[in-house]
Amino acid sequence: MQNELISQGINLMLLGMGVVFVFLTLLVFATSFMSALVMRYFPEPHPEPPVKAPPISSATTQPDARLLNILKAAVEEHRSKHNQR
Amino acid sequence: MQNELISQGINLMLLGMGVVFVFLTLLVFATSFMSALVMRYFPEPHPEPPVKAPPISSATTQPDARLLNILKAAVEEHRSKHNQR
Amino acid sequence: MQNELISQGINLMLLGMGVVFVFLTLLVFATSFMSALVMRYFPEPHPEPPVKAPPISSATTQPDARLLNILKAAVEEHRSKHNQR
Amino acid sequence: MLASMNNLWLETGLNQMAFGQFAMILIGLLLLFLAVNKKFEPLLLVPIGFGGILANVPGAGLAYSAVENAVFLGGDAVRAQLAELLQVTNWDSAKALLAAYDRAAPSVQEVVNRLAAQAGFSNGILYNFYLVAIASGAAPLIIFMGVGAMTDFGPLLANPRTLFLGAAAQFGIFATVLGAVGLSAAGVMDFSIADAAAIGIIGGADGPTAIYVSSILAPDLLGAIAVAAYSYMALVPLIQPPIMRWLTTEEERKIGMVQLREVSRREKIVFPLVLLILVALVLPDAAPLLGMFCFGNVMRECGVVERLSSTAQNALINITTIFLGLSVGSKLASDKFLDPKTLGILLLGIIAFAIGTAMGVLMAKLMNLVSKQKINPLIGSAGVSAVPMAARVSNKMGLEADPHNFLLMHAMGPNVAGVIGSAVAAGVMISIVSNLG
Amino acid sequence: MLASMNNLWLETGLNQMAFGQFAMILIGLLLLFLAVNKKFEPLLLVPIGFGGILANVPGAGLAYSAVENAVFLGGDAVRAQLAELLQVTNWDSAKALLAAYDRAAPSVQEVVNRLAAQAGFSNGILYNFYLVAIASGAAPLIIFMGVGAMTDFGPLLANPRTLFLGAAAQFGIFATVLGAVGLSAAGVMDFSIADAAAIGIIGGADGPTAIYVSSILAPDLLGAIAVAAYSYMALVPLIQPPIMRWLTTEEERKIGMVQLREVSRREKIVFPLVLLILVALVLPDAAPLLGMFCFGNVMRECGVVERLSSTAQNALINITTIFLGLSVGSKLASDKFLDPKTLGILLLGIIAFAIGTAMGVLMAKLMNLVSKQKINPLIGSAGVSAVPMAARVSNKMGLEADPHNFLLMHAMGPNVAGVIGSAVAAGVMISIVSNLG
Amino acid sequence: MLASMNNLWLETGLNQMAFGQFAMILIGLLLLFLAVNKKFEPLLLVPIGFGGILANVPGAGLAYSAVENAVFLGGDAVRAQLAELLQVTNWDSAKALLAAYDRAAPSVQEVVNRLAAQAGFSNGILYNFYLVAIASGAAPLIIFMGVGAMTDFGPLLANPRTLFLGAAAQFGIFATVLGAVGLSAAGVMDFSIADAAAIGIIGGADGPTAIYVSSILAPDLLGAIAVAAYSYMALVPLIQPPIMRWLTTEEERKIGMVQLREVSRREKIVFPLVLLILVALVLPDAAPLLGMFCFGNVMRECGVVERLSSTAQNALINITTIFLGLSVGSKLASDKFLDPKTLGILLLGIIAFAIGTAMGVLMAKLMNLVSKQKINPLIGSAGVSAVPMAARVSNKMGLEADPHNFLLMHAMGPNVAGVIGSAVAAGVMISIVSNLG
Ligand code: NA
Ligand code: NA
Ligand code: NA
Repeated sequence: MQNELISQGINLMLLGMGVVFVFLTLLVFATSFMSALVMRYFPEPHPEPPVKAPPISSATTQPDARLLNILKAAVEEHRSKHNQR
Repeated sequence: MQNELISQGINLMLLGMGVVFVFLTLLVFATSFMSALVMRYFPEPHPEPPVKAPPISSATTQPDARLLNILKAAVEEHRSKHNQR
Repeated sequence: MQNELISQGINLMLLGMGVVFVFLTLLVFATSFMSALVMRYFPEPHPEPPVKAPPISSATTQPDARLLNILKAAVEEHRSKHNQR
Repeated sequence: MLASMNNLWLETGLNQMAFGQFAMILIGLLLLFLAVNKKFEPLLLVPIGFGGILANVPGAGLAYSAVENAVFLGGDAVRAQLAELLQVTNWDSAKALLAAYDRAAPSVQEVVNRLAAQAGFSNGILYNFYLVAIASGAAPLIIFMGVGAMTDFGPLLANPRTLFLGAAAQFGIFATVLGAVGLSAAGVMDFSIADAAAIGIIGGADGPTAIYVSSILAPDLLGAIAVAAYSYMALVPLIQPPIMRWLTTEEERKIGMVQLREVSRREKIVFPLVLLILVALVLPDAAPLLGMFCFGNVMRECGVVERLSSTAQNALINITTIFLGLSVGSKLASDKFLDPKTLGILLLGIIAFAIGTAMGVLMAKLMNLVSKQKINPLIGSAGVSAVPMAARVSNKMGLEADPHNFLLMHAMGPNVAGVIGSAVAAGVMISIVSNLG
Repeated sequence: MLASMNNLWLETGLNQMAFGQFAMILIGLLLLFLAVNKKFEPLLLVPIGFGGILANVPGAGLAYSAVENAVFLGGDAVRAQLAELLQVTNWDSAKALLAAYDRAAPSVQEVVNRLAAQAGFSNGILYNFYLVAIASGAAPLIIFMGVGAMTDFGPLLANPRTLFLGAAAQFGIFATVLGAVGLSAAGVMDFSIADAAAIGIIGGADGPTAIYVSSILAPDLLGAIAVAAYSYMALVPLIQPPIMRWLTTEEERKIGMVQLREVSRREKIVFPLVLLILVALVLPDAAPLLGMFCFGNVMRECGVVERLSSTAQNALINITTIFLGLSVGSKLASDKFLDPKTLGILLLGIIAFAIGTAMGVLMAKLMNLVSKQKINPLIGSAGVSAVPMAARVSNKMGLEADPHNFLLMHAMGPNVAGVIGSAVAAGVMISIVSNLG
Repeated sequence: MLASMNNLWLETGLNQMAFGQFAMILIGLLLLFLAVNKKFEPLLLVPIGFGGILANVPGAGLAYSAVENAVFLGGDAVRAQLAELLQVTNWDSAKALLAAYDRAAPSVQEVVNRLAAQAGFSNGILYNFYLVAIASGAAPLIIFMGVGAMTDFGPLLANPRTLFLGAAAQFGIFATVLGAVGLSAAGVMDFSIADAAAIGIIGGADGPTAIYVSSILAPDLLGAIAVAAYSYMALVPLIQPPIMRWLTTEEERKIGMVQLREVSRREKIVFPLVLLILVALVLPDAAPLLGMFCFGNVMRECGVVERLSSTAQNALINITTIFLGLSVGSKLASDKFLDPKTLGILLLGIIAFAIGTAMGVLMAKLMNLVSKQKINPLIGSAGVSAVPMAARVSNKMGLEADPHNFLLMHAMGPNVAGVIGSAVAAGVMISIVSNLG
């Protein structure tokens, strides 16, 4: 009985780690293949900037301009959240 | 059997469109009557403005004043949301 | 039967009010004891201000400074809400 | 085609509308009017009123179970089958059929349910909401959790003696219980002891507690009790001032109270735990209500689960309120509500409020007799709970007597103490009554 | 160890994947593509498409009940036991076992359920979602409440005659019913009258109504009907313009409409109550849908339950949409969807949209014949609902004909009238069909 | 009256409180202390700790079913009836009665349930929460959906090789399984293979996965397993650094990594679909967890269902967390938790974390042997998941070795790979163990 339990445990370990590695290996290949495919055949028209950076034109003269841009965005988001259907 | 199905379908169509028209016709009359009643006997004391327009007093001299008013409203709403019981 | 109902009602009243008073009296003592304990042995290192008051340094020269501080806090809270895990 | 038209006509509400349902729809509209135009606890009374209207749409059966719908709306064939299964001879009587169903063995009930389903009947949506929100006990407790997350125990901790005011005000509850059994004994009404206890809890001036208790002790009266509780809570600014004026002198109303000390965050975190442990030691039957209340308060004060606290105070309590209100409305069926008992409940409810208010004020005066740190007796009335309305009434009357006498924060102590007090009273009553039953 | 590996291999999807499941996964991906890249009603089609993929993961049984999972995935021993309990001889056939289970007495069903649980099978998570969200009727009604809380009846109240446009456009529903029974009578398809009614409702161009009706009348077709309804709603800008152009002259399209009067808040509060009472009097079977819709609208307009209205429009409708979508997706099982019926549904659905559009336009022209206050017939097409897409289409075509002809607000009237109209039609159909059955 | 007082006294917690419940309340307070003062995963440990206290309020029965409450709290008469129904002779033993109930036929169970209800016993509220949230499987999956909606796979997509680190770290899971069966074989503990698998999953360092797996494989151990998982996740900054330092040289810790390439939005949308399809093909038992995870991630990345994604990340996950935490707490009943097994679980859990950490680091070193693009082995430890704590630990140790060596984004790759890895491991274990059972 106890031997069976141990052998079940070993089974579970070998099989489990095996499946985890096989699965993640497959995923590595699938992901790399997918990325290659997307980058070659479906490149994004214009790679969007990481964060919506506010235009920092006259930032030096008006120190609050950037902040106000951020706030404007926050308020707009706030409103759009209340208007959306 | 198939004839019965077709006659059921025709039944459903005639009765259905009939009820839809009768119901919406009743609703037209009920709505018009209700509107007339409300407008005559329960007119609103002061018709509220469509949107809470911020006071645009010195809007030309301080271009950010309106924005700040909007922001103030947003912040207040934000606060009230956190305080309300 | 009706007498039993009345005696049940009286029972319920006496016992109920009794338990309410005993319980809340215990709570008065427990609370006072707890407060004394906390105030003596676990005083707060720096009693936090009741509301996050923005620094009001140059408030007179720049009338919008305080508002902007509040707004800054609101925007930051807004952002943190969207970033937190 | 003609048969179909006839069926459709038989199904229209006009044909089926009994007088009772018509009256209940009017009552539902009245509740909406009070909520919208008079600002009577609109967050609850709008859903309750609307649920009451929906529950009384004739022939829709939104508030009934599948079996009830089969009994009320089923044709002769369906009812005959049901009668046979339930071994009832006079299958004309819906009442007899439902009574037989209630008495039947589980296996028979299951077959009846299956028959109702096969005949195309299902639970009305309000009935489903009631099962999930109230019969399970979940909705009142979740709302209590949200209320806990909205409650600041600071004023109470700064002056724990105000807990006595919250205790005294609960006398309204128990005096009303006595009133209800008195009416029964006098033969005027027919309230059981469980009914009486559930009616008394109206005096607790706390909606979720009243719904929780009556869902356990007297589900049939739940609609009337909830409507009475919320209506009188909205009427607190009318009910309380005359009583407060009558029981206090001008001098007493002018008593100024010392500024409350600042309470540390640590005390605020530990207090709900102390309360919870006391409940665990002394009164386990109050554990569901006060446990969830303390849980909400811990989430509020501990400062590390802001997300959860904010959700408990907003999305979660709002969602629960919508379904709780509709579910309470589903109990405004005409055969339950249009009953002399409802009048008795409304009458007893307002007495409960009045007695609770009076006892709170009198307790404050009693405390002034034995203690040298004076309490303005106007804050005693806040002990009925009805947060924050009752505290505002105290404050308003204080300002009337002396324009510099701000009592709001002082009244918040007995106000939240009243919430604890009525939850304790609820626990006692559930415990005692279920042992009697 | 080898046995375990073999078991694991037998369990992999590759081994179990039937062609149908593979095809359904592709269809799920197609729906996701349409939702994400073509903006086809993404709020619904993303969850539906994803749910469809999950439902077809071979061997996972996410969309099946515990008993179905035991039948499909159980070993020989389990199936033999089930066959014995259900007195089925050919226990190889999953279909025969499930049919026998459906016919079995409640007590036998319970034992079978217990056996399935003991053998380690449980309800798939999508099946549980379906039970709670759709089988109970809750999710479509909660979404309808949220839509009510988002709907402004102002334009409709300013010009109530546009309700006729909303009525006319429902002809698409009933013509499609006739088409469906015609296909059946011709032997091309095999739709029952309940199936036909559920398919017709696609022409209502209203997602929650379509899901609600088909969950009652034709649960097996729910997946296809919901997909068709939402897809065609997304295609409204392609489907409607040619029909509108074909049925109107350039002059008609240029008709300018008078500025709508301002509607008071009181009218807006009272209107949903008027609608509700009319439903209660005339058509109780429409009470669930229109009742919840009116409830949402009362919360929106009454101004005293802003918290609840906001939650109904945001957190609550979003949460419900997620689970509704996944639940609809759970009905995209290959054996249900990959059926000639689905082709019939898709075909009939687009016909329903076309007829509804045409009838709306024609009704506007008819009204112009008898009334002196002219209506631009382009707003008639908005009567199919598909809020707000159809109204935008009317506006766009109005601007094409005359750059100063803004029809958007005028088209919002028939647009929301179409929502009411199709809910009424749903009520009629449920009422008639359940009396036939 | 005296009888009532006596009853009330018999009902007080003081009279009923067994030592175990007292100890569990202290443990609940300890969890709250750790959560609030030490910031130990407060979002989960506050509700779990509080739920644990509520579950152990003596005489309240919040965590028990109606039948359990009847057995534990019922008077002699009730217990005698139960014993007769269940054909148990020694009805003094609550354990014997409940064991007999579990063995009984469904029809007998139903009668027992009915009897309990008639005697006034009902499901405790925490028991109801457990049924809905965990027994149905819903809450961990909904949380996983929310986590998916919060996860950015960008760093992983920029460097897919880090998936190997996430794979290696799962060795902690399986080594612990072996440890658990070893303890059993040695006679120290008494864990079944299912228990061992559930304990091992602690090493996955992922709360919802651990709760999901143990609710299926070892519901009795769920409380201890969840507490261990969340506690050790909070202790990651203490557990991991010594192991990482021991297994790496100063030079290795200084290895700089190349800036990650930017990943397009399209890749991010397609990746969860690729993952889902791989799951469908290879490992259907991981479909519930990874399916919901991918669904959340698709909602996040697709950009057209911002509403749903935001709700999944906020209101929905917060609501679910509250009820999941309370439900886990309901499993902290003294008779389950105060068991030597809990010590074993706590011991094995920390070993699992340590082994997982070590294997992640060693795998990184192995990859450096065979590949010319070097990896800093400090990011290997992030493969255990514990998002984002483990990645922050990697970053901090990188900065200690070289103040310009920012590893955070590099460590996010193995970090989210660990989430996938442990969900895969969970699927494998559920699949294998249910085939053994
Ligand atoms: Na109270
Ligand atoms: Na429509
Ligand atoms: Na992991």
